[in-house]
Amino acid sequence: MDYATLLQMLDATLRLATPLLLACLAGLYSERAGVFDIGLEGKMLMAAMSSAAVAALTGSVWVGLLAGIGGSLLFALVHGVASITFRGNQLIAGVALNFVASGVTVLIAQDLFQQGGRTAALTGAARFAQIDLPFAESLRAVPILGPFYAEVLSGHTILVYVALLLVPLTWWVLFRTRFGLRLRAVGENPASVDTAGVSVVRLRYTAVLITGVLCGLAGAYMATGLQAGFGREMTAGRGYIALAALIFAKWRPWYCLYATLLFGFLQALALRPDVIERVVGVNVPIPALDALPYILTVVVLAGLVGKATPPRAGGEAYVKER
Amino acid sequence: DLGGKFDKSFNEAAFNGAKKWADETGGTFKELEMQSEAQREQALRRLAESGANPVVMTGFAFGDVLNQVAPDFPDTKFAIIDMVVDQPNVKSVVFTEDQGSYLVGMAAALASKTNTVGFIGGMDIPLIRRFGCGYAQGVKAVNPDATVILNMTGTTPAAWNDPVKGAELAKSQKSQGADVIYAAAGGTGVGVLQAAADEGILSIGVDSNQNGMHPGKVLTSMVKRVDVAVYNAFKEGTDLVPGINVLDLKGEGVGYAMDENNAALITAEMQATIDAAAEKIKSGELVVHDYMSDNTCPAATF
Amino acid sequence: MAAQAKGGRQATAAPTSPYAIELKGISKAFGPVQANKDINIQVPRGTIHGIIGENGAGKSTLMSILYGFYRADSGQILINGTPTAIPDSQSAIRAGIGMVFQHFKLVQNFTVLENVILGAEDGPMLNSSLTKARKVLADLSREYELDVNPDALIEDLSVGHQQRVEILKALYRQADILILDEPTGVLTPEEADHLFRILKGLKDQGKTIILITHKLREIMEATDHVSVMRRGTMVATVKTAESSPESLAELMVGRKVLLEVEKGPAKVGQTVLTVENLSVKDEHGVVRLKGVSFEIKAGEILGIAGVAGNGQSELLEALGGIARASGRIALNGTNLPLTGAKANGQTRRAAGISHVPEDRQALGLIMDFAAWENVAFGYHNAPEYQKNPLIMDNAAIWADTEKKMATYDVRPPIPSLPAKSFSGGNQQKIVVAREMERNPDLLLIGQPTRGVDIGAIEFIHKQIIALRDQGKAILLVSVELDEIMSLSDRIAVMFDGQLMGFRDPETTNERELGLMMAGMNGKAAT
Amino acid sequence: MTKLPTWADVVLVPLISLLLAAIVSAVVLLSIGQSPMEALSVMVEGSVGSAYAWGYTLYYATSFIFTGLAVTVAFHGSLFNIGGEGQAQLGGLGVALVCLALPWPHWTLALMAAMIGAAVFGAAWAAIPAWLQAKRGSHIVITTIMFNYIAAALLIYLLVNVLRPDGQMDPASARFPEGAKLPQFADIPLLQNLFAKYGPDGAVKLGKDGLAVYEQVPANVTFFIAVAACFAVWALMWRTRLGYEIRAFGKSEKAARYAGISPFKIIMVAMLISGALSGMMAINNVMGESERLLQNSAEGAGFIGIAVALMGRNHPAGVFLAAILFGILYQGGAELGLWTSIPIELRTVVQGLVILFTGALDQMVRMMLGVFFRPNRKGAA
Ligand SMILES: Nc1ncnc2c1ncn2[C@@H]1O[C@H](COP(=O)(O)OP(=O)(O)OP(=O)(O)O)[C@@H](O)[C@H]1O
Ligand SMILES: Nc1ncnc2c1ncn2[C@@H]1O[C@H](COP(=O)(O)OP(=O)(O)OP(=O)(O)O)[C@@H](O)[C@H]1O
Ligand SMILES: [Mg+2]
Ligand SMILES: [Mg+2]
Repeated sequence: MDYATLLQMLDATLRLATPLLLACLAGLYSERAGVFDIGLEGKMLMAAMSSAAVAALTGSVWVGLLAGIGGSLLFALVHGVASITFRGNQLIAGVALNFVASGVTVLIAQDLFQQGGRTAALTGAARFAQIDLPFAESLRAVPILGPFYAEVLSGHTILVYVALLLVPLTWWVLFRTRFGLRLRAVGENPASVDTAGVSVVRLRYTAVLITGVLCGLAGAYMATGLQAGFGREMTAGRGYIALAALIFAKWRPWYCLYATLLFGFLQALALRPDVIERVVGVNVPIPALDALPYILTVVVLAGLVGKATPPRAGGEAYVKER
Repeated sequence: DLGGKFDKSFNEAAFNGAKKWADETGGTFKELEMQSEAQREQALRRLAESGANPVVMTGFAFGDVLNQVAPDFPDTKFAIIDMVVDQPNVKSVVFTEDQGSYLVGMAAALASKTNTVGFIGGMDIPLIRRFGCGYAQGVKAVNPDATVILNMTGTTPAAWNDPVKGAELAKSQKSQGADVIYAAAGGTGVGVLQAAADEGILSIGVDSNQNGMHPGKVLTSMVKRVDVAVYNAFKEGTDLVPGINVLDLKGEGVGYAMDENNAALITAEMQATIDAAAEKIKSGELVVHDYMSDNTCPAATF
Repeated sequence: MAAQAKGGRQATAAPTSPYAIELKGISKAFGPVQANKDINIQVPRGTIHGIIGENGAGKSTLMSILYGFYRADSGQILINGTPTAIPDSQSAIRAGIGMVFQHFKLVQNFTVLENVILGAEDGPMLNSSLTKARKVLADLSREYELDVNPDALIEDLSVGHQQRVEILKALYRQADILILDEPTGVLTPEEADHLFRILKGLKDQGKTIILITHKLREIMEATDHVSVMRRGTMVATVKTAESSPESLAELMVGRKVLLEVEKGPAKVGQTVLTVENLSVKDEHGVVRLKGVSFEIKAGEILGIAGVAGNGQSELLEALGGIARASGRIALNGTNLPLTGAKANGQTRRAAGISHVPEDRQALGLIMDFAAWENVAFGYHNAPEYQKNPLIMDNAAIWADTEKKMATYDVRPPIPSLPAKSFSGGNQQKIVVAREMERNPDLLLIGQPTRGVDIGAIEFIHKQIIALRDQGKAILLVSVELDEIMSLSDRIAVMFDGQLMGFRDPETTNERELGLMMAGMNGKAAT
Repeated sequence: MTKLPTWADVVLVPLISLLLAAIVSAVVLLSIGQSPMEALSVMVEGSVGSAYAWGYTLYYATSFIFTGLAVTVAFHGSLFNIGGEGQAQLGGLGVALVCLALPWPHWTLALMAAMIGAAVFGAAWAAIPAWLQAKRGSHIVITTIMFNYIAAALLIYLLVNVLRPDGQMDPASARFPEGAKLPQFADIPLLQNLFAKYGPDGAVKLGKDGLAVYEQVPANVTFFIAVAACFAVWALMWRTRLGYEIRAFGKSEKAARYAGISPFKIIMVAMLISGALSGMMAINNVMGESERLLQNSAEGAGFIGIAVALMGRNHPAGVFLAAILFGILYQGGAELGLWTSIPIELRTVVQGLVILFTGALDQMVRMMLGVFFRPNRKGAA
């Protein structure tokens, strides 16, 4: 594989990893606070639809972005009500919301645009434009790093850079702030937080809503950055891959970045069977590449590469009085 | 087909044909969209049950199901596009996509500055290879040294509706030097055309005239008159003649699209070259190899 | 003191009342269970106040209400004479109350420091809080002998140290009133002594301490006043100096306690159980049972005494086939498997071992199953419960349940009632009936009368003796020394996973056993 | 919180949940400018309004019974098997391999063999997550989700590269031989009379061969197998030692250990039975209906099984009723898609809402109902 091809694939990796990364960080907040969320997919889908629809109607991608976050937040709120306030089964709530999202996005898009469940194609200011990083062109001449900077790092939409910045930010929030300390504690032992005089319910809602915002970014990126509009089921299981990445990352922010980059790279690789054939020398079936993130996750879950211990109080509602 | 009615391409063309008929005759038609493979039979039966006649379906995937259903409704006429179904009450409409693709291939080669052009197919099936093969022949006819990069989106019907992958494939082809990309991929093509426009290279649409999707950035479109086929089927109504109906260049079943959106892209000189070839094909002087005739292609390897 | 809790507390400047805490008419129900009924109590400032009562009497509930963990259905709380609403723990902390729960509320994978500052951080950033807490912690540990490594993870600490962290948490929040819920239940005698020294020091600093415990000895030694609870009500508050263990026990249970068991001399037969060098590791790889050897003969009760958590549970589990073990166990001369698929409760039962587990709710019963289903629990493969090789004979189980309920006076005698709807004592009767009626060669019985009322205690004790007199071997594990002394034919004391020695109940005394339970060789002391 | 009487918990809670789901769906419909009443009437008419409609409804219900039972069995062992979808797809593979292996002389033989094939393949696909849970403590919810995706990828590969006959374009296996064709309702004597077609004159329509013509509906003999499976699961769970052990383990793993019940065995067996039941669903759709293996053949029935089990309160009788209900919903939804401008996705929304209200907001429903069942304490206070 020549360097140009590699760069192109890394470029694609970054693009494809971004929605995974945003969703993965989203799941990180919720699960670190003890609320398991297999509804990332549904929230992303909801955000993709609302952002694309509103961007198409208003012509402004920023209004669309807000709408996408709003749509995702709505679902996050329902998840919170079900699993925090009413102490329902968090997993079932997630499954249910994925169903609802899958259907309701098409219903709304069809009602608004009459295009078979798509939104109108976005153009101009209704889409996120690619940002060229400073000196991208002039630095291109620098050997190795220049093209890398210009091809891979430069030329993405703003949300890609936001996602990347969110990694250190999340790390800092979780491990360097009071909020992070409490958030991690509530996912490990909510009673410790409660007896320390901090509201478990409020903390968990905050975490779930942050999840909503980040899923909103992920969905909006899908529809207004990566693509130019919403199409039915357009997230195509990315919420589940993000979940897999979260486990792969053992619920740690920097590892989330690495895991999603790996999975993004696998997705990019699945687009280029020719490259694989050239490098490996055998024809690897595409479905095998598609399945690889899931297989890797199972391997991690099996404890074959270090044990992934989820937050101890995860998946359970906090019940004081039986 | 699964790409969805508003794929701006294949299915939309079919819908437009039906609509034209309805507008002209005041007739009514029922349209059904499939959500899943397994739904086809139910939908087909329900339509025939309800007394619809004729029933027109678009896409090869109906072939197997139609083979099962058609005998149960001997009084109903069926028309299927892109597939041959041998039943006494079925009309099969097929197109010579190889010919149309040959012409746009020529256009691509004439427009390319890098001598590298791309092709992005939808689902990897012989039908789509026929597109790609015709295209490659057209390219080589103009410029025997040109490189044609061929990619398929996938192996399942999901490949008709994967704009993200379409866009990524287009970007990857661009990075390999392609500056004109032909998308024969249903809804996936939306992503291809979008990415090409974003990346500042040219694209070629398919089935419908897609020149207007990104004016000035779509070189041309390989039009396949699915609308005409549907229109005709409806117009014939219950008198639909069973058998195989081949719509070719000569019968204006396929062609390439010129309009104000791409007028600046295709010079008169280019157009003359292409038209000359078209004439030769019509007259039979030039034979474009059909991939599906022997599953080989002289100009490309899949 | 160095610590300065954020936001300050309610003014403690001019105490208008000699009482640090007054509770007036506190009631609390959990669904059908009335855990606290119209409780009144007054705790003078600067004293150690004991609270005793049987299991489920409502002690923890009352204290959790005081700490704002639960909300009372009705009643009033006065702190230093001021009526104070304590809707949540934050308010309790602000009112200067700290609590060390029966089950610690620590985050296992946090450091000591992180646990201490949790909820009492200085500001949105952690750094300054951590720096400050480190200093305060150093001061506190010097002041009160409370040293722990501030950077250690909780999961690496012993229970005793974890408890210190809980106390540090309260002190860091400048608690003036400290509640400790059964603090010594999990401690070694040495750690317990240490704890009482700390409490003494705190009291001398003017702090008020409420101490919940089951151990009358601790009450007598450490407290100034003691309150007795029974079935959700407060039956009395007395000066410790003016009471005696006997009078307190009587208040607790509601009538004269009579723990003398009538039993004849043992007619000892052949060796039934041989245990050699038995060891058990827990899931973290810690050795909890360290090479124990003993024998039990037919017609003999061997009592195992010891502070909870010294390996008794592991011994029962190893014998009952629940835990994997190494060493040798032989029943009537036949070796039993200790590892592998064959080492399970089913094969042990088949070999003739019955097991009344220490924790009936977690092990002995399926709380959601009906009583009749629980009667078959563990014996669901027994031939008399099968209609044919495929189908169980539910009618037979039902009939058997009715019979057992009658014999053991289970109330209410309704086989279809789920186990969770029976009171603790009746739950225990169901388990005891199931295991004893199997006519085993060896009965393992753990804490047979924990939380059981006097009438049922007598009944269960009689059953145990009757089984012995039928020539069965019995292994009795109990934390109640009285029970061990009155039932056993031989007593072994366990400490730190080992047997400290065997004693004859006729010739030993509580003092000697107590020393052995603390890890000292009793012989030397006598 | 007030404790509800058993009957209210078993009957009223699901009904109220259903009602809430219906109300929210109606609101969704109103907000996209559609009439809920019209939608309801189309759905009801199209799903239960005729023998023909029932022929579809029961076909879907058959699939849901299998997947619902699958979730139920695992649930009793406190295992949340979300992998029904993948297991059903693998079951389909098993059915296809069996059916294509031999020119079956008679459908009964083919059915027996296909049932084994479906069960074995479905169970095998559940076995790995089960083993990982039992031996390594890997959360079964996550592993089964992963295995759904792996199953989908595996089937695509096999259908495209292995099972697709030469010259065929769509990724599907060859058609099964004639001998593997299961009798559909219209082929079953007596039952078929319900599906007779009538000419304009009201007489039964006759075909060219002079025989009566019947409506072709996909419901087939598998329905009766599904009913038998309900009974079998009931007997298993409440009449056998294995069922007793599964339920005991599901309530308390610790206590089960005390009783000598092997957690490993129960996790494995419960998941294998669950996977086998999911796999058996393929008899209905792959062998009974499409008669060849298609991509994504399970069509979400594995997920609907979760809703069915929740609605059916994890009891086979409840699962049966809930499966019929979801059959109605599914077929009614398809009719909506066919005859109205309401997208077929409405049924996905309703499914999701039913799962949400029955499975996650059940406490809320109980609290609402609790108001009515509160003892007179309030009056006294
Ligand atoms: N969170 C709860 N939900 C429901 N019931 C509870 C709860 N906590 C306690 N109870 C019930 O309230 C009653 C009093 O319990 P509590 O824990 O206060 O007793 P206790 O005196 O501390 O007993 P122990 O000596 O065993 O610690 C018991 O019947 C118990 O089952
Ligand atoms: N969770 C529950 N559900 C239904 N009824 C219960 C529940 N818990 C307790 N009860 C009922 O409340 C009554 C009191 O229960 P509790 O456990 O407090 O009894 P107790 O006074 O401790 O009796 P014992 O001395 O036998 O242990 C019992 O008769 C029991 O039937
Ligand atoms: Mg207590
Ligand atoms: Mg009790």
